[in-house]
Amino acid sequence: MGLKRPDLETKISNLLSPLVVAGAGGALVLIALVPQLAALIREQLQANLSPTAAAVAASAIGVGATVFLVGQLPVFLIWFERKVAAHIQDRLGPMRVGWHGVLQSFADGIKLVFKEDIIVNGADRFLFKLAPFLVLMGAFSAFAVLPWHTGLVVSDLNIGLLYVVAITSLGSIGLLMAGWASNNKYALYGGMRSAAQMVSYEIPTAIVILSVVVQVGSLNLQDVISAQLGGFGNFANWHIFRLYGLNVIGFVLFFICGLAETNRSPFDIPEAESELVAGFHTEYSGIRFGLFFLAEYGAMFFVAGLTVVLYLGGWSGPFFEGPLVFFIKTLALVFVQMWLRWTLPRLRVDQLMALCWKYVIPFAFLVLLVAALASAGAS
Amino acid sequence: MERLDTISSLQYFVPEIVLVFTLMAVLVCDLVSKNRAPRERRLLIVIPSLIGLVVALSYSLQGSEAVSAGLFHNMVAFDGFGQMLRVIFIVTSIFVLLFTLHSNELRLVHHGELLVLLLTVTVALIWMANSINLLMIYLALETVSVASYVMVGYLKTDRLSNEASLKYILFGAVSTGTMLFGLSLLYGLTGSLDLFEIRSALSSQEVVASSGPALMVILVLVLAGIGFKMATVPFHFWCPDVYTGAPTPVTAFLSVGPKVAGFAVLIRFFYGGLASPSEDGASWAMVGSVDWQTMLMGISVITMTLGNVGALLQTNMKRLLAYSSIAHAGYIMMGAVVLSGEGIQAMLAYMIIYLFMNLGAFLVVIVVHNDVGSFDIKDYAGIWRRAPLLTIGMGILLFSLMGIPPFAGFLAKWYIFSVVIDAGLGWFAVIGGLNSAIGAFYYLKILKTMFIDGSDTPEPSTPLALQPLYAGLLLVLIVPNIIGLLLWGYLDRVTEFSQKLLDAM
Amino acid sequence: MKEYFADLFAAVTSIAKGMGITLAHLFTKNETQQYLSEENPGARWQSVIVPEGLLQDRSRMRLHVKIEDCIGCKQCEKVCPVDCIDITTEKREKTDAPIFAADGTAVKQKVVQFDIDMSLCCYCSLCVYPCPTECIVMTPEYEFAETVKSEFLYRFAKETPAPPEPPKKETSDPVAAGGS
Amino acid sequence: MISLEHYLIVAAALFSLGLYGVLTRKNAINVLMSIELIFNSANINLIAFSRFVSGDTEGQVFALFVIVIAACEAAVALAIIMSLYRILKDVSLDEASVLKG
Amino acid sequence: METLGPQIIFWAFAALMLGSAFIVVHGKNLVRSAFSLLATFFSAAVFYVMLGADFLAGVQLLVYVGGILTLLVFGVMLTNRIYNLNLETQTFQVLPGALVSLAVFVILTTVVVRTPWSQSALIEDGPTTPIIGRALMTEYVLPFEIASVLLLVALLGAAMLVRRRTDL
Amino acid sequence: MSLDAAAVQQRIEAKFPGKITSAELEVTDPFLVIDNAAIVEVGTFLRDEPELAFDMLHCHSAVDYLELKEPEKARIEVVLHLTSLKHRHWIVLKVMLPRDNPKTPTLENIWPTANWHEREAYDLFGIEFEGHSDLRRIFLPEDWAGHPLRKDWEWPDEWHGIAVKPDEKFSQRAMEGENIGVGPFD
Amino acid sequence: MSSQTQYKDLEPDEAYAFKPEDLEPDEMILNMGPQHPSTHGVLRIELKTDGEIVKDAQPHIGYLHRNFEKHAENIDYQGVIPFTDRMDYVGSMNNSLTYAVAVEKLMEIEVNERVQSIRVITSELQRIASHLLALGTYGMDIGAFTPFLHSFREREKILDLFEWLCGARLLYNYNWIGGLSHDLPNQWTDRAKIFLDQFEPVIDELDNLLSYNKIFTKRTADVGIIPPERAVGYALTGPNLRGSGIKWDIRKEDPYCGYEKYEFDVPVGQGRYGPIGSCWDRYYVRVEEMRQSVRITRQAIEQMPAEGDVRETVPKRVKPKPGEAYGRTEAPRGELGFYVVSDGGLIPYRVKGRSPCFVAMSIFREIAKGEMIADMIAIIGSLDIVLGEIDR
Repeated sequence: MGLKRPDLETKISNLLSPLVVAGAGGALVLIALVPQLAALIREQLQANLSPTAAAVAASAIGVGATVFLVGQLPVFLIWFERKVAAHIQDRLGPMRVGWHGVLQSFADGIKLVFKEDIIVNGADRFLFKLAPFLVLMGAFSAFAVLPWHTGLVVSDLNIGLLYVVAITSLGSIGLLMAGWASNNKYALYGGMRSAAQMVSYEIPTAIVILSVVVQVGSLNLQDVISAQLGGFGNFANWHIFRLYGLNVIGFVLFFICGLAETNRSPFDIPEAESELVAGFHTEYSGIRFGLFFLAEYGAMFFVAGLTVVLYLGGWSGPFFEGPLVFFIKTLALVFVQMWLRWTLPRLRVDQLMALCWKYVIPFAFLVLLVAALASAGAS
Repeated sequence: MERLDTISSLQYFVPEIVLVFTLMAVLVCDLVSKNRAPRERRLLIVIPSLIGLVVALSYSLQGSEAVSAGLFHNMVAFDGFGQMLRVIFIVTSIFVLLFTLHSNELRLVHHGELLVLLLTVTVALIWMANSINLLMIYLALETVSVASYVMVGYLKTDRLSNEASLKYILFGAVSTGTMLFGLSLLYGLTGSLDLFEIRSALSSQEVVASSGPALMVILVLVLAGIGFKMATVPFHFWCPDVYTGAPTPVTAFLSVGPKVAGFAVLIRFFYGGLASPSEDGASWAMVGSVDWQTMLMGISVITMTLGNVGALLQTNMKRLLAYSSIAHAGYIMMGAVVLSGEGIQAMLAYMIIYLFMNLGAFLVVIVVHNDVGSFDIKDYAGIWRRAPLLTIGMGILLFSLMGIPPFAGFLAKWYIFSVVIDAGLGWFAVIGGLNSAIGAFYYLKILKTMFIDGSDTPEPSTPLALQPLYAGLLLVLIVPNIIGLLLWGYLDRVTEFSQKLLDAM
Repeated sequence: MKEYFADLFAAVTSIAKGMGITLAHLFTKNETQQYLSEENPGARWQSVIVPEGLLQDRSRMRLHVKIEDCIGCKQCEKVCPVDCIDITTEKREKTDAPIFAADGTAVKQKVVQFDIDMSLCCYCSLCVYPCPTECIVMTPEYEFAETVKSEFLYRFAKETPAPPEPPKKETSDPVAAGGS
Repeated sequence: MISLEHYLIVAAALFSLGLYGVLTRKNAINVLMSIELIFNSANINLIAFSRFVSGDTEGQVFALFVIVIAACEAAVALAIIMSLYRILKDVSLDEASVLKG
Repeated sequence: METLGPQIIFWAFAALMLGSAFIVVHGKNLVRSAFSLLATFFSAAVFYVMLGADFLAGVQLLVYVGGILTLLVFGVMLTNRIYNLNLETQTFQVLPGALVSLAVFVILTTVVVRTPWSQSALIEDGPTTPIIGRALMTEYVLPFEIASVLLLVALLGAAMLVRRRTDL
Repeated sequence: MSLDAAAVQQRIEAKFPGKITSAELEVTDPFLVIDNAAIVEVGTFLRDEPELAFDMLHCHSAVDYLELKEPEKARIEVVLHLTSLKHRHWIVLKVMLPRDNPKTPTLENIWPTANWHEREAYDLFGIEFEGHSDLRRIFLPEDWAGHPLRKDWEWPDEWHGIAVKPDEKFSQRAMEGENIGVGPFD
Repeated sequence: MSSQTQYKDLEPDEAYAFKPEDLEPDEMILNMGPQHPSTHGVLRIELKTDGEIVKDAQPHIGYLHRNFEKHAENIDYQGVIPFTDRMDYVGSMNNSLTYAVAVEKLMEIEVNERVQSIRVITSELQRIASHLLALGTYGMDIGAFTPFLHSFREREKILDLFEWLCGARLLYNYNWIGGLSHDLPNQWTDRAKIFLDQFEPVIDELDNLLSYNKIFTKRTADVGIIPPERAVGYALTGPNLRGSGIKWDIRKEDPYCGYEKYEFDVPVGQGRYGPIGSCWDRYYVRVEEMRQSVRITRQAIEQMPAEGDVRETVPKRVKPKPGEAYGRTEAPRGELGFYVVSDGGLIPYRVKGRSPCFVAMSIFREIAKGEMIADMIAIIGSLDIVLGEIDR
């Protein structure tokens, strides 16, 4: 009695899962060693190429590495989230594919790639196809300014924070586009809601970022971190401990805004599955749906990373410092995002706006005011 | 002209500051009185705005003698001309504020918002009229525009009002966009945004030699924006539609405020940036290589002719007054082409008198509409029997608009024509006179309707409902028209102020 | 104003409480089991409440007919609320050797057709109670998914004695089976 | 090398396209989009001049204000269009024709 | 190499900008027009970067893409119900309009090419944010304040206009 | 102060004499049969009279009596189960309607819950409720033929190409070699 | 026979209650369901929306209609019970109990005390299971997924108990006319007590996780308010009626199965976070009812006679004399009633099921107007409907 277990799959997963686990460990080591590697590569390039070509090659390598990392992260994060959710809910979660399901995301990815790509009748085919890429672009191009270590950033823009605020709005246009192009009312509602939500939460986001900018005096993310280095145990100078503790409020506000900007629960009304079926990606299937997924998890990681940069000292830490510290801090915040998602119900649209206007913005202004006064007093 | 920094500018800036604070206060009053009775609420809104306007008016009347300064790092000018305009705008605003109180058209649901918009336009008009920087000109002009777009669309359930507003904003945005493009080219040509620096850049020989076509294009583009505000041909298309669709008090305001400010910008831009004053300051000479005087003259002639001819065909009172205001814009512009201090004085005088007669005419329109519920000239029949005094008042206003001798309108026209003739442009004055003659037809047509038509109907007539406030306002508006000659004394004051303008430039 | 901060406080505390609960659950034992795994080879649900082995005592899953015990009384066919049982009988010839069911009842009818359409069955087990020889029973077997609907037609009547377990039909071709 | 004229010609082309849109499109929102094109062309001009001619950030500041004004104007215009749409159920400019000039 | 890169970028984005602008003004589908504005705005931002105005580029993206474009798309969607997908708008006066704008383009181009712009100064490439910030707080403080009044009024007016009909 | 059926009957009789056509008080659930024309007045009275206060219509059923043997007794009964939350008593009312063209006034203005119940009765029995605000079919498609809970209702053959009549048994069809597949693999 | 095919072809938009041409410019028709994640089955609701505001809502039911009542007219009395199970498929124990009570009333059968106690125990456990499902899915509708799985974890335990008892997990066919299909297995009551002991703290945990959560109260406390008089007028029963503050419980008012022997309270809506009769009140009445059910179950287990034949009074053939009876019980969703008419034959002449969800759904249109789209979900969830019972 009973069904036979699928042997081939078992074999494959048994073979691959150690590889993946080892790969993950290797990736961590690699992340820890990135500064040295980067220095090495830069040296080699400068030795062998003309300065311009070296610069181009260096930035190409930087972009490539970031894209690779950012492309792989969601795969891990999806598995991670599923495990976290499952354990919070006393379940096991994915267990089949590989050791504790580590290969699940890969299997799902393969499935998504090979799934039939359905475009509904009456959809605006061009925009329908374009939208996921736009969303993905909005989420991933923000990584260009995320600093992993001193000088270890794809593009060291001096308007980094402005760039971050500006580029994320591409995503909202993408969501609107997806919502409209689907020719589905639920999708339209989802797109509209997400755009409204992102637009209104951009205000407190910008204000909170501004409060940090006022304290640092620069829009550059490297400068933001270097302002937090040093101090007792290399963590006393983190912004979260400064400004008479008001930055804790700023930190919480920024975290809330980050949740709202990435459409994460409890602010996931654009894709509220109990109301809008799936919101803006109702009609998407196959790899296009997968792109939305990648974008969501990429954005999650980015928002967490930005929070770490702004408030938790970036790569600096009490005992160690470097990209690994940054990565671990960011992962911890990502975990908090997941933890919140699996605890809280969803807000309603008007409550979401009320929260923004009645609570978040006044407090953001408070923080900004105090920060401005404090820095005016200091200078 | 003295260039002042921010702090030292503030003392010359009191009326504007008062107005800005008033508008914020009105906004707050409107919000906190949300749950009160409508009457009480209206008092809470109207009284602070009136107080603010009156305070601002008193400050602007005081004036600081013999100072001519570029405030805020040469952003706005402070001089006699500007102070005079301040007074005009604030007085207009006070009148219009009082107009709104009993108009049946405005259902006064968002009265607070309307007053905030009115105050904003008032203060922005002052900024606009005094700007001596391209950025300021554009910014103030847009502030006036944006607020007046909303004012035109104030009756949001009314189709006409909405259409007027849409037309206004599309025309406005296109013409200001065009103007902006011109301004950007001007900035490129001269490398500066400051009008005086532009003048000096344009005066240099090499620029004059090479920049002819460029400057021509720039002037055409810039005139689009200014012309839109002045409602001169060929940027007058919006004017009849918007005047008809907008609520009448707003129309009254638009026919005076932005138009006057448009002329002020015209003078600031051309006299300040594109002409250099003579030694004694009484006349100007054009700089650059474009004969903009002829250009303005042409515009003036076409404007007044088209305005008058257009008005002949109208059956709607507001529309007729719109065309009439286009024609008056043409007359006013006559003063701008002569390139002399006299011309500016004549314009100012015309504008002041125009304020009274035009606002008066629109007030009569409001009063009649409150009772009759129509803007059609046909429906003015028999007003004479119902309200003889009102009809007589309207007659005085119309005669004044026509330019018939005993009334102030004649004075204004005479002054401006004489200035033109003095400048040796007799044929120009003749065209103006001919136009006045055409204008008399349609004004007389209204009078005929009011006095004669419908007087043979047998029904007993009920007296026209006339609110005491409006009666008083009408009196205040008509009296200056009758005693126009007495205004001479005030015109001296105008002369005095404009002398300061000449000093400045 | 007081309400504003009270709201804020309530929000923060209630969310913190909820997060505490979920965090605690993150580290508690899982309640679910791996379906079809090494630890659970029979795919049997290990209940935390019911003692082991007792859960399936009365399970009402797949129907099974011990056809050799059937006396063709058609009680089950009559009582079935969804008419999923189809029985045809022929009178046994007097000359045939007497057959007895397991409990000793004499089989007087020859069951030539005993079909149960498991896709219609509502698992109410009403057919089980009236059976005089207890030949129709519900087994704890629940994994009998098929991809073709006609596979759910279980034909129990056999010329030859059916093998005791499993009670699956011999052939998947219903036409061939119908010919018998 | 890209010179000032390159930018100016692109801006002029953008301006002409905007003008073309204003002249030919019937839909009010489409006209609004064309107006945004005009604003953008002016901004390119301003910034190009700011870099090549004046050598300071005056032009950039002007462009900044232009962006602000464009935002205000778009908001108000859309509000008016929405308000009119409620009455007309259509936003084509031909429909808005009770007022015939 | 040093000059080729910017040239390629310039021409690519000029083509993108004008092409998308052409779709904006001549597209049949209103929503596509709105979305193709995205490309126009984006390429304008690229131009700003090339012109050394990095702050302006950021603001362009932030305000135009995040604000105005979203607003426009909202407007398009709200005024065209989704079940009425035929968003085709008839064009009129195409030929005269085309001729006029072509003439304008020719005139402007001629003027631009013929005029000797006094290309005296090239600003140094560097962060413009502090300079603009300082300018806004000193020289341009009055426009800055006026802009805030303008924003307030625009917000107020827009809110008043779109509020529900029921409260009037 | 609960009242039994007899007391209720007495009060109705006092108010509307002759409107109770018959009453059965000795059975499990005693019921009163009300004249069809008077049901609205009686209902209003039952709800509004403070002593009775039947404020809840908790069940509304219809029964079709075909009575093939005695065709003159054929009827459709509308059965109302009323409860008073205040006095905690309950009563059954019946209304007799003719089988052909049954019509009765609607009760939705007395008890709003009757709205859907009456739609159900209309759908399944074809009773027409006069004055009902929204008398449409509620369970069945708008274009279904007949009213299924009538005793003489017959299955239609098909509905928009879908065979709805109970077919011959599935086993027989399968036996005839038909491959009745489900799922993606057929 | 082929004469009855006279259906007319409907225009596609005849299926819509709202016509596109009647809409205001801002309005839009949104078709929610029949396939929608939170309509709790195949419910279709047509919404006339203005942005996020719902101007009007028209529910369409019948997608799950099987005409149970027609079935019942063709099967013998005992055979109806599997069909009643399928009405409210998450509260089957109570359905079959109600039908059994109705037929027993018709046949005047008195069941013995052990049967009564077991019926009370099973129906109260079923009530807990049903409420757990209702609360869990309600949390999920509002957006919290974890409470759903936590409550399903507990529900599984009850289903385990039931499977042990009668072999099925969902559709039990356990209550028979005049008795039960099985007696309790050995140790069953002990295990049930173990379950109850560990279940009570879980309710508190659920409260802290969901009920008192600020977001949850904000979402539900001012939404879908049913004033008491409307609730009575629409004949709401069960938690929906009690949520509006009216103390009405069939177990107290018209006791069956010996409920009068047990001590328990009837929780009613208090309006703790907003107006009385809101979604939160209805939700919280269910939470409180679970506590009361635990109490009742404990008492029933205590008082249950150790001996007794559960099939003592099961009639050999169910053939009531002509007559009619209306039997009702307090099902998890409210007053469930069966109106059974017998003509003296072996099959019922007419069985009418009075389903609480059908009645609850009929008030939906009235309370939905003016709320937001997200509130539709909250309202449907708080009414706790089961489409199997609405459509029957």
